[in-house]
Amino acid sequence: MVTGKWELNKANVVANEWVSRDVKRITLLSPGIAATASPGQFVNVKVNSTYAPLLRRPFSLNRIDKDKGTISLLYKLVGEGTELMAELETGDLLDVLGPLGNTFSIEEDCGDSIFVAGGIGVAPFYPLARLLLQLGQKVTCIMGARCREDINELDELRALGVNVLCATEDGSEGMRGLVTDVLRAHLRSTKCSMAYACGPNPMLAAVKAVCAEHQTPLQLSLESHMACGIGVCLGCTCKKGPEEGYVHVCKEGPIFWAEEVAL
Amino acid sequence: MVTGKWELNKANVVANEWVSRDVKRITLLSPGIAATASPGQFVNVKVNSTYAPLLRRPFSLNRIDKDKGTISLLYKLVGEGTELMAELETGDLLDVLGPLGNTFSIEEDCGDSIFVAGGIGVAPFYPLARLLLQLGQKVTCIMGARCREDINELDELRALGVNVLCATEDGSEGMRGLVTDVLRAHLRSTKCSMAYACGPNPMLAAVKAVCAEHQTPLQLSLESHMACGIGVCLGCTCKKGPEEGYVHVCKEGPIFWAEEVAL
Amino acid sequence: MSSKQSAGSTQQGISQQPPAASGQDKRQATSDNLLSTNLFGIKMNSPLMSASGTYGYGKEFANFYNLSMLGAIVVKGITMKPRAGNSGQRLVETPAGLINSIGLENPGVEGFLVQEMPFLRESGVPVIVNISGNTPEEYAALAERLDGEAGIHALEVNISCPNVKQGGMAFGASCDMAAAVTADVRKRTRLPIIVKLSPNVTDIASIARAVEAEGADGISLINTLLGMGIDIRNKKPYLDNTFGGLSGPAVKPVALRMVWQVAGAVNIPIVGMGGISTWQDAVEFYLAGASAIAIGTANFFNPLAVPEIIEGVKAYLHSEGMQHIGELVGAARPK
Amino acid sequence: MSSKQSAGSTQQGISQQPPAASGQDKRQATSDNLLSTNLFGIKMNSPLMSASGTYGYGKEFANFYNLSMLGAIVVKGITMKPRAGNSGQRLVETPAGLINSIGLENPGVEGFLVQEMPFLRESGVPVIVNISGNTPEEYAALAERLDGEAGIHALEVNISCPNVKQGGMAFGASCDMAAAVTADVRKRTRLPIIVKLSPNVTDIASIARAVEAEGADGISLINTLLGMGIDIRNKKPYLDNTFGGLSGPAVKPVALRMVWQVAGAVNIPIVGMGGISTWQDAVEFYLAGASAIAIGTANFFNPLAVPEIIEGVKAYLHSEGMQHIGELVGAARPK
Ligand SMILES: Cc1cc2nc3c(=O)[nH]c(=O)nc-3n(C[C@H](O)[C@H](O)[C@H](O)COP(=O)(O)OP(=O)(O)OC[C@H]3O[C@@H](n4cnc5c(N)ncnc54)[C@H](O)[C@@H]3O)c2cc1C
Ligand SMILES: Cc1cc2nc3c(=O)[nH]c(=O)nc-3n(C[C@H](O)[C@H](O)[C@H](O)COP(=O)(O)OP(=O)(O)OC[C@H]3O[C@@H](n4cnc5c(N)ncnc54)[C@H](O)[C@@H]3O)c2cc1C
Ligand SMILES: Cc1cc2nc3c(=O)[nH]c(=O)nc-3n(C[C@H](O)[C@H](O)[C@H](O)COP(=O)(O)O)c2cc1C
Ligand SMILES: Cc1cc2nc3c(=O)[nH]c(=O)nc-3n(C[C@H](O)[C@H](O)[C@H](O)COP(=O)(O)O)c2cc1C
Ligand code: FES
Ligand code: FES
Repeated sequence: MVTGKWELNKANVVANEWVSRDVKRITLLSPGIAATASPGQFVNVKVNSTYAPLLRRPFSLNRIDKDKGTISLLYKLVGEGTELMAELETGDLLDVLGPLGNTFSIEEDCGDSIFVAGGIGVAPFYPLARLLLQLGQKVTCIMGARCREDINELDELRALGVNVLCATEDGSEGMRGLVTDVLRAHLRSTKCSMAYACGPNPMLAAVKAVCAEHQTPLQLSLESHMACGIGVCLGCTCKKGPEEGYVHVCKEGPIFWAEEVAL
Repeated sequence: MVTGKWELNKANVVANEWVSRDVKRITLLSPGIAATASPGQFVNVKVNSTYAPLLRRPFSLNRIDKDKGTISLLYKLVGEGTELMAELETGDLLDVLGPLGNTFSIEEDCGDSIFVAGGIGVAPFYPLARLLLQLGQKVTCIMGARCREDINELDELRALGVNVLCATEDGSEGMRGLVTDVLRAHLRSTKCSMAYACGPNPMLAAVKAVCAEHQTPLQLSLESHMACGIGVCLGCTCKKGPEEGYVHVCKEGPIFWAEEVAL
Repeated sequence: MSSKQSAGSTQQGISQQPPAASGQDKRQATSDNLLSTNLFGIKMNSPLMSASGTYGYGKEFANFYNLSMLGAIVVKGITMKPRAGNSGQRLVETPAGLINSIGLENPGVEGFLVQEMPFLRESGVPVIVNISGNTPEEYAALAERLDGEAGIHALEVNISCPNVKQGGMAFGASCDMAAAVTADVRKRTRLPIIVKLSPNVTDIASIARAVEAEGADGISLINTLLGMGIDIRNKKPYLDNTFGGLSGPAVKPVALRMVWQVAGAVNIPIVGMGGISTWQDAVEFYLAGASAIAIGTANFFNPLAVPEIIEGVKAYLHSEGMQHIGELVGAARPK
Repeated sequence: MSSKQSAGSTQQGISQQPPAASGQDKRQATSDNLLSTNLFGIKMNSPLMSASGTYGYGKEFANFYNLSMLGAIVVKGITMKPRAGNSGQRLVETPAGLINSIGLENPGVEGFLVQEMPFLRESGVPVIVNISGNTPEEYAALAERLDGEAGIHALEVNISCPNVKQGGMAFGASCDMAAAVTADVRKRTRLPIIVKLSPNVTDIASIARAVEAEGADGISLINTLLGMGIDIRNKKPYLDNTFGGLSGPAVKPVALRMVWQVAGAVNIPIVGMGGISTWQDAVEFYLAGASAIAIGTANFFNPLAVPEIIEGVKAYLHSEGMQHIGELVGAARPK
C-alpha cells in the first residue's frame, strides 16, 4: 500500500503577487508538501471549485520553504486557469495536490552546473540553485526571454550567488540572441559537469543538441498536457528517446535525462 | 425595429450586503435600467464570465432608484449562481440585462391593496409599495416565512408606511400559520380592491383560491426556469388559465392576472 | 478585483479578445467583403446565422445590434398547424449545457406568415424557415406553402427534433427516412433546402450522403443530443417527456467531429452549429469544413454573441493575412 | 473571501454537501450494509466502481483512501499484446469535459498479470478486467486467458473504445458485431461478463438487447462520445487521430438518458457511468436504473471523488429513510 506520498490540501494563500507583467508568484501554506518536496517536483492545482475549468493545472515548485511550511509557484497568465489563480487573495484557499513527479538528479561531488531557462521555464530553478550552492557547487543560469520585461528571478538568483546570463530577442537585457548562443559560448569556455534545462520544447531540443556537442549531461524538465498528474490517465506522454513508446511526464518525470526522450 | 428597450450593462456593484441569514441585497449602478424600470420587472444576470453556471439568473427589481441610477436585487442563496453572486464586492462588475418583462397593473383610483409575500417572494414589493403609497393608497403586506429569521424587508416596508402582518410556521414572528390564514381573516374584515402575490406556486394557488372567494382581483408574480429572459427560447412557460396552451413568464409576465394562469 | 467579474460575453472559457485588428470600424461588419458569401444562391453579409429556436423570429435581437450582419435568420421551427409545445418544465441546465423540451411551440405556418414575416421582410435579412412535420407529406406540404413567399430564401428541413412524439428525430435516424423526407420536399419547392441532421446516430456521414443524393442543397448540423436529468428530490425526470435536447458548449466537441465527418462525405455546403459561443469556436467549425455556422444557445447567455463572434472572426482573418473567410473553410482538413 | 475558493472537491456545480447524516463515522463506509451489494455474483462493499482507464490499476488512489470502499476496481483496458498507445497530444480539455486519445496503452495481459495483479489481489478489492481486441477471437482468447486467475472477478468487454484503429468502437456500433463478440467471449470464460457499450449509436437499447441475448451478465455504459478539437493557431486537429473520446460532466445528460433507455430494455444489471462527479449525479444514475455506477474523469480533478460520493449517497439514503441502496435503483422509473 502506497500511502502518505502525496498530500491533497486546501492550502491557505499567503501571498499572490505580480513578479513581472504577466507573471505572478503565489505562496501557499502547505507544511506537508513543503516537508517532503524536492527541487524539480510539481503540484497539480484546482483553481476553483467549478467545472470551468474542469481539470487541475500543473506548476513546478518555485520555492520550498520547509521552515515556514510554505511552497510557491511562479506562473504565467496564459489562459482561464492561470487568470483565475491570479485573482486569489491572501486568506483564500487553493486546492493543491503534491508533491508530484520526480526530482532533479544531484551529484554531490559535481563541478560547475549550468541552467538554461526559457521564459517561465525559470520556475523550478531557484530551489535547485539553493541546493547546489549549499553543496558548494558553482551555478550559472542562462535565461532567455523576448525582452527585459519578460525576465523573472534575475535578482533573486543573483542574490543566491548564481551567475546569471541573459539572452533576449531584442537585446534589451544581456545578449541579443537565443539561450543556445550563450550556452554554446559558455560551454566552450567553461567546463560544466551538469546541465539542467526548462522551457519550450523547441528550445529544449536546441539545448540538447548543444550539450551533446560538448558531452555535457543534461536534465530536462518537461511539460505535457495533464489530466490527473498522478500517473493514472496516461495522457501526459512524451516520445521515448531512441526506443519505441512513451514516457509519462507526471510519473516518470517531469525530469528526464535528455537521452531518454525525443522532443 | 425595436430598439433601446432593454439594456445590457456591465454594472458596477455599489453594495452587496447580508439582509438575513441566507439573503443578500446587491445594488448595481445602472442608470439606463433604473430610468425605465417599473415595479414588477426583473433583470437577467450573468453571475460570472465562465460556463459554470452557463445561463443567466433572473431576479426581480427590489429597489429602483432613478435619482441615483441604481437598482437592487434581493436574493436568496440557493445554488451555484446565487452563491457566486454573494461573493461580489463593491467595485466588481456584474453583467445585467433588463428591465425585462411586464409590470404590475396599477389602478390610480384604487382602494386598499394587499400584498402576499412568501419567503423571498417579498422582493418585488418594495417598489410597488412606494408607488401605491405615492398614489395615496393604503397598503397591507402579509409576509410568510418558516420563522422570524427568514423574514426580510419587514422594517423597510413599515418605514414606508405599509401595514405589515406576518405569518410564520413556528410562530416566532406574527401569527403561527400560513399567509392564507392571515389573508382570509384580513379580507373578511377589510375590503381590498387589489391583491398582489409573489411566492412559491403552491402558495400562489392557495392565495388565488382565497381571493376568488372574496372576489378580490389578484395579480401574481410568477417564476419559471428561464434561459433567455427575452422571449426567444420559449422555455419559461406556465399553463394558461382555462384555455389550452401556455404563457411565457419572461415575455407576457412575470406579472399575470390570477385568472390567466393555471398554477 | 474587477477582473474577477463578469463581462459575461468576453472570456467564455478562452479569452474572447480578438487577436490583432480588434479596434476595427464596426460599420464594416455589414459592408466589407471579408465575410460576404454567396451560399445556397443567397447573398449573405456573413456566413453566420442564428440557430433555429434560439432567436425567435429576430425581433428581440434587434434591440442589441443591427441584424443585417447576419447571413440569414433561421427562424423557430414551423409546423403546418399551430403547436402549443410541451407541458411541464422545459429547460434543465447542465454542466456547460442546456436541455430543452420546447416541443416546437409555434404559431403554425399561416400564423408565422402573418405575424412574423412582415418584420423579417422589412429587416432585409435573408430568412430561412425551419420546418417540421409528422409525415413526409406534411414536410412537403409546408415546403410547397412557403415556396414563393416574399422574403423567404431557403428552408431548413428539421428531421432531428427530439422533442415531438411523432416524426421529428425519427426521420433523421435512418438513411431511408431522411432520404424520403428530402425527396418529397425537393419535389414541391424551388427554394434551396438545407436538411438538418440529428447527432443521435451511429453514422452521420451516410445519412448526409443519403440526403445529398436526394437533392438537398446543404446540410446543417448538429441538432441537439438526446439527454435527460432527474430531480433527486421528487425522484422523477425533470421533463414531462423524460428526454430533451442537449445543446451549448458541452456538445461542441461532438458537433465539430460530426461537421468534420460530413465535410469529408458530401459536396454540398455545411452549416455547422453546436455549442459555438466564441469566435475561437466559430473558427474551429470553419476550419473543420463548415461553409457557414449558426449560433444557438450562446444567444441566451450572451445576447451579443453574434456581433462579438463576427468581430473576432474578422480579426482572426486579418491576423492570419486571409482575404476572405472562404480561405478558412476546411483549412484544417488533410489536403 | 474564503468561500470564493476552491475546496475543489465540494460544490462541483451543485453543492456537494450531503443532506442530513453527514458527519457520519467514516469507517462505516466499508462495513455497513446500506451499500453492500451482490452483483454478478461478486460481494461488493458498495455498488460503486472505478471507470476503466481513469484509475490505473488502483495503486495511486490508495494514497488517498481505503480502496475497500469500492465495489470493484475496473482496471485500465488490457489487450493481448502490450500497446504503447497513441502518438502526439493525448488530452484536450473542453467545456466541462475532456477528450482523450490514449489508445489503450497497457502492458499486455501477461504484463498486467505479473506487474499489476499482485497489488490488486492484496488489496482484497474485487477486480474487473476491461478487455479489448482487434477481432472477436482476440477478445475470446483474452477472456480465456484471464479465466481462473486469482483475484479477477469479472470481465468488462470494451466494444466501445474510440481510440484504436481496428476493432474498438466498431464492435459496439452494430447489434451483429456486438452480439458476435459477446457470444465468442461467453464461450471461453466462466467469469461474469459485462459488455461496455458505445454511446455513439442510434439505438443503444437494441444493442443492449443483442448482447443480453448472447449471455452478457451485465452492461456498462457509457464509454466516451466521439469528439474533436482543432488548434486554431496551427490549423490542425489537436489529436494525431483527429477524433478522441469525450468524457466528464459535459456528457452526463447523454449518459443518464442511455442508462434510462437500456434499463427499460434489458433484465441484466447496468453499470452506469459518464460524467458522474458528485453524489447527486450518482443518485440520478441509480434512480434511472443503474444497479452500480462507475467514477471516471472525476477522479482526475478530484482524487477524493469516490469517498465523497459514497458518503453523500449514504447521507441521501438516510435522509430518504431508505434501508438499502437497492431501494434507489430504478426508483424514478414509471412503475
Ligand atoms: C509539470 C509541469 C510544470 C509546469 N510548471 C509551470 C510553472 O511553474 N509555471 C507556469 O507558468 N506554467 C507551468 N506549467 C504550464 C502550466 O501548467 C500551464 O501554463 C497552465 O496549465 C495553463 O493553464 P490555463 O488554464 O491558464 O491555460 P489554458 O487555457 O489551459 O491553456 C493556455 C495555453 O497553454 C497550453 N497548455 C495548457 N496546459 C499545458 C501543459 N500542461 N503543457 C503545455 N501547454 C499547456 C494550452 O495548449 C494553451 O495553448 C507547467 C506544466 C507542467 C506539465
Ligand atoms: C422572474 C423571476 C424573478 C425572480 N426573482 C427573484 C428574486 O427577486 N430573488 C430571488 O432570490 N430569486 C428570484 N428568482 C429565482 C431565482 O432566479 C433563482 O433562485 C436563481 O436563479 C437560482 O440560481 P442558483 O444558480 O443559485 O440556483 P440553481 O442551482 O440554479 O437552482 C437552485 C434551485 O432553484 C431552482 N430554480 C432555479 N432557477 C429557478 C427559476 N427560475 N424558477 C424557479 N426555480 C428555480 C432549481 O430548480 C433548484 O431547485 C426569480 C425567478 C424568476 C423567474
Ligand atoms: C431552446 C431551443 C429550441 C430549439 N428549437 C429548434 C427548432 O425549433 N428547430 C430546430 O431545427 N432546432 C432547434 N433547436 C436546436 C438548435 O437550432 C441547434 O441545432 C442546437 O441547439 C445546437 O446548437 P447550440 O449548441 O449552439 O444551441 C433548438 C435549440 C434550443 C436550445
Ligand atoms: C483517459 C481515459 C481513458 C479511458 N480508458 C478506457 C479504457 O481503457 N477502457 C474503457 O472501456 N474505457 C475507458 N475510458 C472510458 C471511461 O471508462 C468511461 O466510460 C468514460 O470516461 C465515461 O465516464 P466519465 O465521464 O465518468 O469519465 C477512458 C476514459 C478516459 C477519460
Ligand atoms: S497526467 Fe495523468 S498520467 Fe500523467
Ligand atoms: S426565458 Fe426564454 S422565452 Fe422566457
